[in-house]
Amino acid sequence: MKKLIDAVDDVVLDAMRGMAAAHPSLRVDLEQRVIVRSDAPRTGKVGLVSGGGSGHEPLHGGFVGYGMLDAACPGEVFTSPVPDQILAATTAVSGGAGVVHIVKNYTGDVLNFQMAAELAEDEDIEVVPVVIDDDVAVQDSTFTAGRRGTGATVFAEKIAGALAESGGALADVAGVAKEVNERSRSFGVALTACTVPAAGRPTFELGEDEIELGIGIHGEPGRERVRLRTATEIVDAALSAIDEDMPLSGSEVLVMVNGMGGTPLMELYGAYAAAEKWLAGHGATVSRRLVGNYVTSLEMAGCMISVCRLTPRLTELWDAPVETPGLRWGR
Amino acid sequence: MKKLIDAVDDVVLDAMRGMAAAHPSLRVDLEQRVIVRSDAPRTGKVGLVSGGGSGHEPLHGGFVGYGMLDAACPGEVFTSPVPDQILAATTAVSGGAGVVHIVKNYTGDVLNFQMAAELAEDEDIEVVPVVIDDDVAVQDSTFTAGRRGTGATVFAEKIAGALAESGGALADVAGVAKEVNERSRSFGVALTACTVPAAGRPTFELGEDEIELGIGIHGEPGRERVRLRTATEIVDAALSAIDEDMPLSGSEVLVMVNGMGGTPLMELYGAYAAAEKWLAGHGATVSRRLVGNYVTSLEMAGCMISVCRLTPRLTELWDAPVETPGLRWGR
Amino acid sequence: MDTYAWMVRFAELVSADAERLTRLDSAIGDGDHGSNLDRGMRAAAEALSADLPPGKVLMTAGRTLVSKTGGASGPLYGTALRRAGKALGDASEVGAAELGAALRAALEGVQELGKAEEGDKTMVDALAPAVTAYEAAAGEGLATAARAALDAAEKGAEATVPLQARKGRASYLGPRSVGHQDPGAASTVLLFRALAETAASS
Amino acid sequence: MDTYAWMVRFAELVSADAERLTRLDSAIGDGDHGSNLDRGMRAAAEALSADLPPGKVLMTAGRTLVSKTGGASGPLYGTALRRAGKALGDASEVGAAELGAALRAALEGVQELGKAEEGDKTMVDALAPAVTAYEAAAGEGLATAARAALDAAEKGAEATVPLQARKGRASYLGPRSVGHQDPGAASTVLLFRALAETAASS
Ligand SMILES: Nc1ncnc2c1ncn2[C@@H]1O[C@H](COP(=O)(O)OP(=O)(O)O)[C@@H](O)[C@H]1O
Ligand SMILES: Nc1ncnc2c1ncn2[C@@H]1O[C@H](COP(=O)(O)OP(=O)(O)O)[C@@H](O)[C@H]1O
Ligand SMILES: [Mg+2]
Ligand SMILES: [Mg+2]
Ligand SMILES: [Mg+2]
Ligand SMILES: [Mg+2]
Repeated sequence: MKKLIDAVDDVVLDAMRGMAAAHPSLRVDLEQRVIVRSDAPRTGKVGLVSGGGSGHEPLHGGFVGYGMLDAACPGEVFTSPVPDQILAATTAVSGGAGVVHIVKNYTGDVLNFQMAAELAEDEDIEVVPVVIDDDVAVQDSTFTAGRRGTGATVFAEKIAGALAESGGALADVAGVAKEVNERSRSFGVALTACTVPAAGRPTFELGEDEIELGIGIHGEPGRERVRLRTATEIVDAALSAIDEDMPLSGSEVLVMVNGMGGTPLMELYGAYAAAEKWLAGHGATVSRRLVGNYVTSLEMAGCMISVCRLTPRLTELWDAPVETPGLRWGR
Repeated sequence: MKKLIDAVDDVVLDAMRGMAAAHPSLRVDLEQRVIVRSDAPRTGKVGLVSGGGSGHEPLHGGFVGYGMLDAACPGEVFTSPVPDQILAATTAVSGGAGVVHIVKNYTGDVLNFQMAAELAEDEDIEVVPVVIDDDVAVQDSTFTAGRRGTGATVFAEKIAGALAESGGALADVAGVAKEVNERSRSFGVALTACTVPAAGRPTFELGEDEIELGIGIHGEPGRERVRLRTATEIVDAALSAIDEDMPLSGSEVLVMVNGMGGTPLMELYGAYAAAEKWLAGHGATVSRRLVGNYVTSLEMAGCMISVCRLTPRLTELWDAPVETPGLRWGR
Repeated sequence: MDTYAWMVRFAELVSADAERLTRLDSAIGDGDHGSNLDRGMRAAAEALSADLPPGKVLMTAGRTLVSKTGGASGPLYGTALRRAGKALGDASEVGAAELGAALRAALEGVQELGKAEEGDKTMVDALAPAVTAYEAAAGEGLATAARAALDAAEKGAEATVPLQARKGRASYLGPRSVGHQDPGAASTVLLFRALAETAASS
Repeated sequence: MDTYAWMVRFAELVSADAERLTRLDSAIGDGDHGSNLDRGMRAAAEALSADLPPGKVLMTAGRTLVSKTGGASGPLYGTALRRAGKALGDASEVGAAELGAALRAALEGVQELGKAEEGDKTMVDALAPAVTAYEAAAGEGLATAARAALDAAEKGAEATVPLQARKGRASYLGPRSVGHQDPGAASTVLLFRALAETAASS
């Protein structure tokens, strides 16, 4: 295993130290393991908290700031944060108007956020959790854990963050996050695996001409292993899966072609060109887009495509100013 | 070779197609292979043009926009652009006040930009080239090609772009770019090699416990192959080399911990923490910083550290608003 | 029953087997189960002291697991041990019957929180048969019952191999989760191995 | 001398050897010399036609190389061929002496632009001895002189192996550039192989 790290056990803390040094506008608490906006808590503002395993940077810590998250709590690599952390973040951003938790749908995340919400309620903080489950690669059923939360998390954090920033009420902020989740779908593809520092070896082995279709964001294998194919074919597989689940024809959409961490930006732009072409050919209009590394799986090569069917209100909230280390415009 | 591409020969053009689709605010000319600000040419504004091989994204195309470059010309992967391209970019942004070429010091880049400048002068456009050569890993001598241009290119493009945006004259814009270059140094380290699509195999082979010190940005091997070491030791090697060449003690500095493309952001933040600690311990004050992938070598793992000794004027120009796909603040 | 010795031994076994647990989790999960539980149980072992009452030991271990582990296993194991500790109450001595009730409470806690049934390919597939086997043998004394529980946990964990996961991260793999042992079931075997060893030596 | 046949043959040889040239460039450069020159010479061959005057053929090839190749080799090879073409002027026939002057002009163009001396581990190390050998044998006719030039180019290219690069990308490697053949010198051998073959068959 070759990593730019000091000690396997310190990677998360060292990264937080770097975040603290690089972004004086954030309050990084190494003890509690939370990253908080320096102006939090703001009286009367609904707090927006997210968190999850580390290794997905810039998600979530890189999305803390004006117009997006109020706090993030990074767990160990690919491991959900613990309730204490989530509670600390919740308390730190509580301005009396309640706090929304954006939770990606993984058993660990859901259980830890649930425990934290109970603890927060003991301190009279009203918490509304919003669970993101946008990954169409997972066959959903009432007997399973359901779909994973992946790329749409960025959409939900940005859009709910904008509403919270503009004074939205607790139910509305949670509501718009849910609406984004319901209108969004994602599908990911891996060209290589990645190595969790503590594990020391890749989570799976892929041959020189094999790729994994339908991966999540935790370095886990996907639904299907297939032969290496072209970017256009990969994009077609992803968008077809999304379109089958949520027909896109006739919609105005926000599209993200997200790098998993190890794929050059040049290739992501090539994939984006293929995606825009596919969407135009299937009757959808792309009106907003993101191309780059936003929700990563350490150094995994590959990409994830996320699509959100916009409404005029969602577009307006997407366009609202945001100023975070990972996403910035309009200010 | 596993890449998210269609055909090896089309990677640059496909990426440009994606840039065009993703950034409506840019004018992307696939025929001439140039990426131009949509408001160019602006009468009376000094034009700022850069370019070089592709595979370094977001450099340079991602730095076209308000407050930075007016145009970029991407060559084939790791291959400098041709004079026709550079001429087209120069003509497209010429507003009568002259054009500055930011050229990274590689024989190919220097020769092609030189030829383009001659052609531009035939069309009565005054061109001043500024050659960036910040890489301390290369032993300089008058008998050699000199040092490579690497990370400081971002600094020069941002700062000269700010001056050009605010109405600076040709000599001043070129002058401040030269000043930035003189006050900047870089040193890069590779944990893995990268694969040029047309070559189909990595440019060098590294063992599981080997790294290359003193690399450039073209996937070439470095000055020295050593055993894998910790992030703190790698940062120490880089900053010591920089400090030896340009003493940092007592300076206010701008620091970039730049990912080569395949290293997770989490690790870059860890390295940044080590860098800030090193600098504080050696009497330098970090007043501005960038952490992320800005000058990449395809999917190479590793990082490059760049340091610029700031002056109040350079700091002011660095802070000036910029709005490009790759760098954005203050607007 | 010395619950302190049980927890310390469990921490040791997890530590020794962390790599194997992580490897199991790499195959159908995200490759962190060993390091998760190891981190949690190290912290728990440190937080414990031999002079705590038996129930308090389990409750403290459980609370520490919740606070330090993360992932799915943190809340699940944490809840299991907290519920078990709660069931033991303030008693200073724990016999075979009391421990049986505590184990049953642990199982209920896990199922309440995680909603997994037997056959979903989770730790419940080791925990549930272990608790049942323990209860059936409880009349023969603690050591025998613990031994029976371990055997059942082992069989239960082994039986997860051909199953398709319906809960937890492995469920995302659908049919590809078949053919691998569930890591949480494997670590549950260690919980009962620690119990059997502790019971045998006391 | 049929400069059209020469250029077409050069393009063929580069195409056939592109992978080797790129591999040489991977060792001490950036792994693109073969694809660069192949891209440039394909375009040049397409831009040419057999009915152009010999000087015009080389000038067109040179201009196309400059426009299509990029990298260091584009301007350098491009300038070499343009200068050679210019030296031939409008002549419709090219003899051994005229070609000698053209080759000399090519070398001067490369050195003017690239500032490399012999021994710097560049294409000049193949080009310079080739031109000198050609001139020395020019009295014996085109075929013989071209053959001598090829031999000298091959020796020159071979002799770059032990050198430390002082120009171009390989110079960044310092002492690590020793022990590898310069890719530009290797492609220069192909230029003279094409010349020798063309001269021999006419
Ligand atoms: N809903 C659930 N009920 C019971 N056990 C579960 C459930 N979900 C997951 N598990 C157990 O948790 C184990 C994984 O733990 P761990 O790897 O530490 O957490 P994570 O899945 O968050 O990475 C699984 O092997 C399984 O036994
Ligand atoms: N200054 C120079 N003078 C002469 N030849 C040079 C010079 N610099 C580089 N070269 C030649 O160019 C070759 C490399 O060409 P190529 O790989 O196509 O371009 P680049 O170095 O830009 O990638 C070298 O092998 C060398 O022979
Ligand atoms: Mg996990
Ligand atoms: Mg090159
Ligand atoms: Mg796991
Ligand atoms: Mg080259």
